Amino acid sequence: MSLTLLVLIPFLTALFVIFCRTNEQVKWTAFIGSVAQLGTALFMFFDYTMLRKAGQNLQFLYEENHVWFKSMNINYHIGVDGIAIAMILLTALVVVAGVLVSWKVEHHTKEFFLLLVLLSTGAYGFFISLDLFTMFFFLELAVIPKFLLIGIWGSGRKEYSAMKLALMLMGGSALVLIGLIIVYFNSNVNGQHTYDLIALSQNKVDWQTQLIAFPFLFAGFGVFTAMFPFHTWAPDGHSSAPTAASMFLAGISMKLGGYGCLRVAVYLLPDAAQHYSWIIILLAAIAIFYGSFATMMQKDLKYINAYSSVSHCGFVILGIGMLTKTAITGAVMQMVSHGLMTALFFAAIGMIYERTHTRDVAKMGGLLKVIPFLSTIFIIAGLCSLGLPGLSGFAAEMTVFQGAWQRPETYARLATVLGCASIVVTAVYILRASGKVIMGPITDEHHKHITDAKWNERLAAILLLVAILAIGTAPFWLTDLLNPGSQEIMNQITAR
Amino acid sequence: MSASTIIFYILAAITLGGAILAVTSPKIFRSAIYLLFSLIGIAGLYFWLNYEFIAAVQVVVYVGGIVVLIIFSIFLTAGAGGDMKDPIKVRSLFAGLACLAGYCLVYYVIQRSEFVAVNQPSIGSEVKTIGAQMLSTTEHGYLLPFEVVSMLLLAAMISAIVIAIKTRTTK
Amino acid sequence: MDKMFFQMMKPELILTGLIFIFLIAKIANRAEDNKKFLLFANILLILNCVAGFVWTPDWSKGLMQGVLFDNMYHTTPTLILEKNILNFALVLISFLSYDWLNRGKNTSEFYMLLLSSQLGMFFLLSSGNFLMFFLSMELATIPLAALSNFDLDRPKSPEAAFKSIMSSAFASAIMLFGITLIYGTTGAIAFSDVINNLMPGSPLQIMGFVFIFVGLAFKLSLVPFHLWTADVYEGSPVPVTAALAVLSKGTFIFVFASTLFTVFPVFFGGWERMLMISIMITISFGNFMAVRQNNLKRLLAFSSIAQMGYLLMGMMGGPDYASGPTAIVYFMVIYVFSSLAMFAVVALVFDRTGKDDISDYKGFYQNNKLLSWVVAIALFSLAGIPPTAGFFGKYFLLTAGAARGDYYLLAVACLNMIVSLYYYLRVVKAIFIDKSETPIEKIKVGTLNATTMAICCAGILIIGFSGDVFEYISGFFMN
Amino acid sequence: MKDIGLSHFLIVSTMLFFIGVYGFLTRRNMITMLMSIELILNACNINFIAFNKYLFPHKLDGTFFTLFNIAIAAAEAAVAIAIIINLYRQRKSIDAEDADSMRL
Amino acid sequence: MTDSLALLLVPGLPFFGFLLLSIVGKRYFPKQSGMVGTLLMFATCAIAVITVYNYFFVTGKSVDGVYQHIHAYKYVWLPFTDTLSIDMGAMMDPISMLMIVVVTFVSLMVHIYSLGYMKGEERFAIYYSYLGLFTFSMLGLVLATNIFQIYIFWELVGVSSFLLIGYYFDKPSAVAASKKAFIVTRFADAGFLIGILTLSYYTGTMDFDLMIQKLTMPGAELTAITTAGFLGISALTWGLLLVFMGGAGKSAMFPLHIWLPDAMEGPTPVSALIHAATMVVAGVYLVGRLFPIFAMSCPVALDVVAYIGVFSSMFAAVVACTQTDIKRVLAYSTMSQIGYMMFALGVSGYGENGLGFTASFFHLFTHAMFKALLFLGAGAVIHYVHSNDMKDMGGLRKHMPVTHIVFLIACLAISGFPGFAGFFSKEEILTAAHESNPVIYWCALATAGLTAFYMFRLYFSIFWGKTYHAHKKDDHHADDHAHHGEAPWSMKIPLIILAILSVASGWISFGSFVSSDGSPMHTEFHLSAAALPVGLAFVAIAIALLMYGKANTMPSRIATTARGLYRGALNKFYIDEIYMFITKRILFGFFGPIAAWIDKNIVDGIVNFLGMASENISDTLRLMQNGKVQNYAVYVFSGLLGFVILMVFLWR
Repeated sequence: MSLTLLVLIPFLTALFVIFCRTNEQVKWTAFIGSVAQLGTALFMFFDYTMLRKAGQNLQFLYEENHVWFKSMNINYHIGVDGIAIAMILLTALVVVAGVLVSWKVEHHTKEFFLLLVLLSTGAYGFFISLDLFTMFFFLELAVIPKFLLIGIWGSGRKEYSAMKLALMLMGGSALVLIGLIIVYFNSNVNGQHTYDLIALSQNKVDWQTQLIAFPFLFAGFGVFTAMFPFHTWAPDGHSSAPTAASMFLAGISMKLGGYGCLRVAVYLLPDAAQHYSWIIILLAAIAIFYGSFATMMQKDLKYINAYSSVSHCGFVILGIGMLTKTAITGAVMQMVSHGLMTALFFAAIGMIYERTHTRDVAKMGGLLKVIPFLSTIFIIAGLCSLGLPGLSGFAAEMTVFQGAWQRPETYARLATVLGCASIVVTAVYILRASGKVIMGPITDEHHKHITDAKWNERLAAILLLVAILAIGTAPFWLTDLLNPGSQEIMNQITAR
Repeated sequence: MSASTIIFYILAAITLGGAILAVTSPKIFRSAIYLLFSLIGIAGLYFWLNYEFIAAVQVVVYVGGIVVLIIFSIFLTAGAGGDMKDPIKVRSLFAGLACLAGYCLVYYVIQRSEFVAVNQPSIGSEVKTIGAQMLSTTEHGYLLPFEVVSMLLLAAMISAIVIAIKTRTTK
Repeated sequence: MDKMFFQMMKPELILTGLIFIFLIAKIANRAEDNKKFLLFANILLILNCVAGFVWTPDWSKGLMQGVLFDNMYHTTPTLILEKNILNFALVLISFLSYDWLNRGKNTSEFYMLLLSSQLGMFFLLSSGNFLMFFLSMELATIPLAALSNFDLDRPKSPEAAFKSIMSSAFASAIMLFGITLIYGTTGAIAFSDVINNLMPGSPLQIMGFVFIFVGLAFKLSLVPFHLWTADVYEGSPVPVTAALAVLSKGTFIFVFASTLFTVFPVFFGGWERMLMISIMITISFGNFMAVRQNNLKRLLAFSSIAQMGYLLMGMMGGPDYASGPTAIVYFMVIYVFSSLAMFAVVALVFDRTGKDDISDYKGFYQNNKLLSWVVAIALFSLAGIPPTAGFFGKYFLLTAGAARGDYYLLAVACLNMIVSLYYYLRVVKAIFIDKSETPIEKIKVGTLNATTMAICCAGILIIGFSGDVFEYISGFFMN
Repeated sequence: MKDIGLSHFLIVSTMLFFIGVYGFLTRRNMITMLMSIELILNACNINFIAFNKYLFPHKLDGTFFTLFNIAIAAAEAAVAIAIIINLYRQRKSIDAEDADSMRL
Repeated sequence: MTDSLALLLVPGLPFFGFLLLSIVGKRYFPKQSGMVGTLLMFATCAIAVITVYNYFFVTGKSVDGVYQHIHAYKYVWLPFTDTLSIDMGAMMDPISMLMIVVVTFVSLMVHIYSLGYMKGEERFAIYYSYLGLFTFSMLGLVLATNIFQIYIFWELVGVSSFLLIGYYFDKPSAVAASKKAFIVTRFADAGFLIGILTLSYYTGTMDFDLMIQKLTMPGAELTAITTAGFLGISALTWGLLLVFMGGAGKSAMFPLHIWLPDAMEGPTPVSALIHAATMVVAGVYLVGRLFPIFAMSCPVALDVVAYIGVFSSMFAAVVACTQTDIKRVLAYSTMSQIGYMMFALGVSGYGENGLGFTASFFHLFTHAMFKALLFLGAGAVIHYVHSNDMKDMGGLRKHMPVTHIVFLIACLAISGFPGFAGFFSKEEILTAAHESNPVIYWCALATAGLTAFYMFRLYFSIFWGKTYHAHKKDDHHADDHAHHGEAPWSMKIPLIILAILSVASGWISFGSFVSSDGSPMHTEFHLSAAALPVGLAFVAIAIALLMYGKANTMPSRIATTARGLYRGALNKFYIDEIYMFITKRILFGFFGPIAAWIDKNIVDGIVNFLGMASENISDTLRLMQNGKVQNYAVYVFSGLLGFVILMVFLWR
């Protein structure tokens, strides 16, 4: 089982896509590629679980380490732990769903799928990397496809949004880059500077360096995960993007940031993480609460979901900032859950938009009558968003809260209370939106004749839904998967 | 104050005066003539230092070549008689002040520096020595620069021909 | 005049030979069959490039440096590598100028001047003394300035040439003054003697050094000595612009680095700071000035200014940090590919349509898919976006820049990458996203142009991934 | 000879240098700009000769430098004048201020 | 059948029904899905009854006659830490057993009833699947072994309630009501959640038994939780009050009651099931579940429960007197009765003094029967009249005799008429209140009188008073009535069964089964204590008869006399408006726009400003590039001088 497959498959898919002649071929190639990827990811997940059951207790499995730039001590070092596996599964699912919902892209189909696949390559590569350079490489790899996807196939103020997104993400990666280089030059493993994650975790950089590098790394990755106040690319970007791109953006790409915050910033600079913890918590609390209030004011479905993503990703940051094992597990769960849920939500919104040609909440109504399947999906995604038990959001948020509550400081408690309160606000805006769009009388005559989901859309939705339910109804497998990883991170934090 | 000192001051005055007039005179042709004076003054300085060969080259190339070229080009372009446009006031002021400051700076630094002469006998500057070294490849040989300069002159020639040749007019 | 001599002087000798071949061809062949001549010239240049790799001096005897002409000329493996890079770039430039030359008349003159300039650059790289240094610098500059004028009918062309030659003459003169001061205080013009006689803290020497520094900085268009760049880039014929951007910049960055490191290491403490300030303002100004630029060539000019700033970061690692110069050479190779890919397209489009504004490129993708992708790849490489090689190059430069703990510099450089991305993306946006009523028609790409683009794109996509290239270059600097 | 030291020459050359610079910065006529360049180069030449004479008479470095400088100056002047003439043909002006069609 | 299998099946079957009907049934057997659901429910109910019987009479008692807490099964569902985890399990103890009987039974009744009531609905299968989902959630809730499990099902009943209220989703008022119900309870649940977090943090467990044990026995945990505090209130009190907040939200206690009347927008059987008999008593159940902690460690919290309960009870009774929508009257009456249960818990002690506890659950039980009956009866009336409003009714006793009889029985039961179920439970509650707190007692007494009054006001207005003219409006309706008569048997049977139970359930010796500590509670009946409330009830009924027995102007005259009170009560004392003001105006109308404004203008503004600033900088810098070569030289020269100065003087 070679992890490189995860990067290789999308790469090969991209190659095949380039040489496809018709749009049909392109679509099927992309679809087959993504399904193969999902298969690989699932296989890996089971294999990983088996290995762990069999008593394999290395921190990272399937490690591979190849020298890349010898004189800089840069390696192509990959490996996964449970957290990475979870993220890879998420990515694979969202990619398949994203390919499926893009079935109707007619304009520059080949380029569309090419970029989509390229984007996924970045995500996979990021999650499997154990070398900071490799990681950064993949992180930036995913920026430009987003720009083009939004710019070419987007809607609304797409140029503005695409540019803003690309620049802000670039800003994020610039900050990350600064942090990485600072860490690199202050690392000393056997007399050499290194980017190796494992080596760095075993030889922590000194306190002063941590203090300098941490803000850069955390804020840099924070931009990716739409942390307040770096979140403004998200609403515009999400809303202008084509459906699949929105799904990718919110479902995967924001997770890159969260994962990076955890894996790089907190894991490698644990002392600074503790030192800055209160700031992180503060920012997270603001993001959560403020994001949900900002959502309340939105009229556009995609904006609603985008702002709610800001709020939800606040939970991720909150979980990370709390620095307790449960909270970290919760943060990762929230990443997975939010990825699936928001992908589903965007998929539903996109499909509805394709049919109604509007995303304005006020211009829709009573869609449950005409498109029951899509409406149900919409409602379920909404319910997941507001943290209904049985759907993934609940398990994740509860874990975050539970973990957060283990921090006895009053400000942490208040932040958690704010978080709990925000789920009420979430309920308000979700129900307002779905109450208007899905329920109530049909407001637009044209909407009486629209048709329900096609096979590809159903498949995409069901795929995501199954995953959401799998986490929501039986979260223990996910926590089992994640716990060793978060335990490692906790060990790093507690070992001062 | 010996005669040579006086001669030096006279030469220096010609050089500097010519230069100042060359860069301030409103008439372009006069400017060129002042430049000529200045260059001759410099040649005189070389003479004064017993660098006759250099002085000769200075006169031949500069006075006989470059200044003539310049004067030709003046005739080719603007004509010799008319006044040139006044320089831009602000920039002149700024340039003047900057040059003054620069001069003070350099002067200050030069004054504070000690120059250490080597205690070795002079090799002299006869044409013979120069010629021998010019084409020598061994120690103190200047063959390579000589070749490079020849390439440079070739290139300059080609450039000048291509660019300035008259047949190339528009269309 | 032994074998070693020819082996060492080979690049220059071949170039000189070529110049004379072209001269003879010009004189002999009055009919000027352009097509044949171009073919001939390109083949010769390819041979020249290939020749750079064969029959190289034998360094195995522990000899790391070859010295000729009483220290006026020296060569090292690194220099031969650099010359090879420049030779290669020359081939690509020749390829991309095919269309333009095919219609013009001064084909052989173009080649003669270009090669003269190249010759000057080679001598400059190999110079071991200030006289050679200054002479070859002039040889490198003056023909290029003349080349700028080669679009004889286009009013912008002589203006560019004028700006180029006047500014560079001024800069050279300043530099020359600096050389006199160094000469006056050290009594030598040979680098080896100068090094021995330099005294840290001597104000006159420092002043002389600053004058020389400024002269070089001018050639590299560091801010505030950069203002000629954009005008000259815009006015010159695109192949000449390419030569200016790639050959000239490429040479001078090497020269700059080696001069500062080998001749003036005693002033390191000072020029390090000077360089740091220069880099910061160069990167920032270059990028910010490009932000609102509508002319693609000017945009590339400003971008090249900023790129020079990034390149110089490789020097900030100090003399002990071997990855710094490696990164410089490495990035230079990448920069050759990226810029030439870009210039290939710009040259083509400008040649066919006379359009070089970004707004003209709106909807370019509708008719010219492959060209658009070439532009995109090239721009991403310039912006330092993976998977293009530019990412790796820039990353290592930034790394080198921070090697001595100059985190402010690092921060400024990194944040400037956002600005640079903005204007690169503006071009990408115009090409891919914007719609236009009258997009540029489908452009037929000639074989040589296509080859250039293919080579460049392949280079851009491959060099980064292959750590071997970096290690190969690094081998030259690891002693 | 004894009264006139190196510094006298240096003062002359420095003044000449800055006069040249001043001329280059202010003269609007392209040809006079070129003339200013020649002044600067000459200032450098004086430096070389003076240094050679006073400090390092054992070698001819400065002398040769001056010789080659003169050649360079000639080459530069030739090309520059060609360009100026070409520019004049197209613009009918040799005012440097007019050569600003490319800007911003 | 083992207990664990039975208790897996009890929530499992309804859930299976939900899946079956929503995924398959909707498409393949929409007409038969009602029957399928009902059969499944019947099976569930049967299993539940058998299990409960088994528990109470065979397995439940330990040797010393105390009912045990038995964990039928328990699985770790979501582990948080080594000790903290959400478990899924089933706990057998008297109150959970009581609840599963009530839930499955009422649910079965409603299933049967709906066969007739909902016949011909377009989304018939969906309706039944929702009922299944609700029943499943409710059963999961009552069986919970773990405080977080209860929260999970708490949320699930919330959402099924949401779905069922919004069943007529094309009716805007239904949508609004469903949203309101969900959001208000959600708000309360947020408190509940924080309460859980607090309690579980200090006790290190979420298991009920362990938690109760740790918080009632003196120990490190108890010390920690009582000494830690925030704003001068101990963490235990905070935790319990917040948990109670959740309960109050679900049970529609003042001031979180506003959703309940609106929830009547749902189909009437749903109201009977969810908003009368089962879900709304979850709050009572929750407090009952944690009762030992309330009673033994935190009497302050218990007092709060008591006062909120009694106030809600009275408040609702007053409002109920003025409402004209029959379902709303019933809703307020529900609120009032739950208030009863709540303060009964509030005044109760633990163990020996646990009369209130027993009474509360007794009332819960009887109330479930007669309130379900009332709703279903009202449903029958509405089914017949096609209106919810009393004004459209009157004199219906001739038209629908069965309904009339059972409705009367239910009214008597709720009014505490001797011999009917409500009488017994209410007497117990009043006794308990009398023993502990006179203020509460007198309030409760007044409420009892009001209850009798408004119930009979309802009864008389529907079945007596003016004669019924059905066919005022159009002929279409007339045809309808002609066809279906009173109600189909599927609706009548549940009514009759419930009517019987409304009488019979009061005669059970409840105290021997349910008590605060598990040991049997001996309750005594005091005639002296019963006399006052019964008398009051008679008087109230008489007044009602006087006012509404025949159509007359007395009600309006009284209304004008006590105009202020009447207006206030009619408008529910403007609580809704206050809420609207706070939420719409202040929270969403003030903070929302501010957040949006900040986002758009400050956070995003900074980003855009940076963009604009760089363009401006660019424009400014570009002025340098003015095309004049001498200017460029000036820059070069200045740069030179600058560097010379820096180098020579500073950085030598």
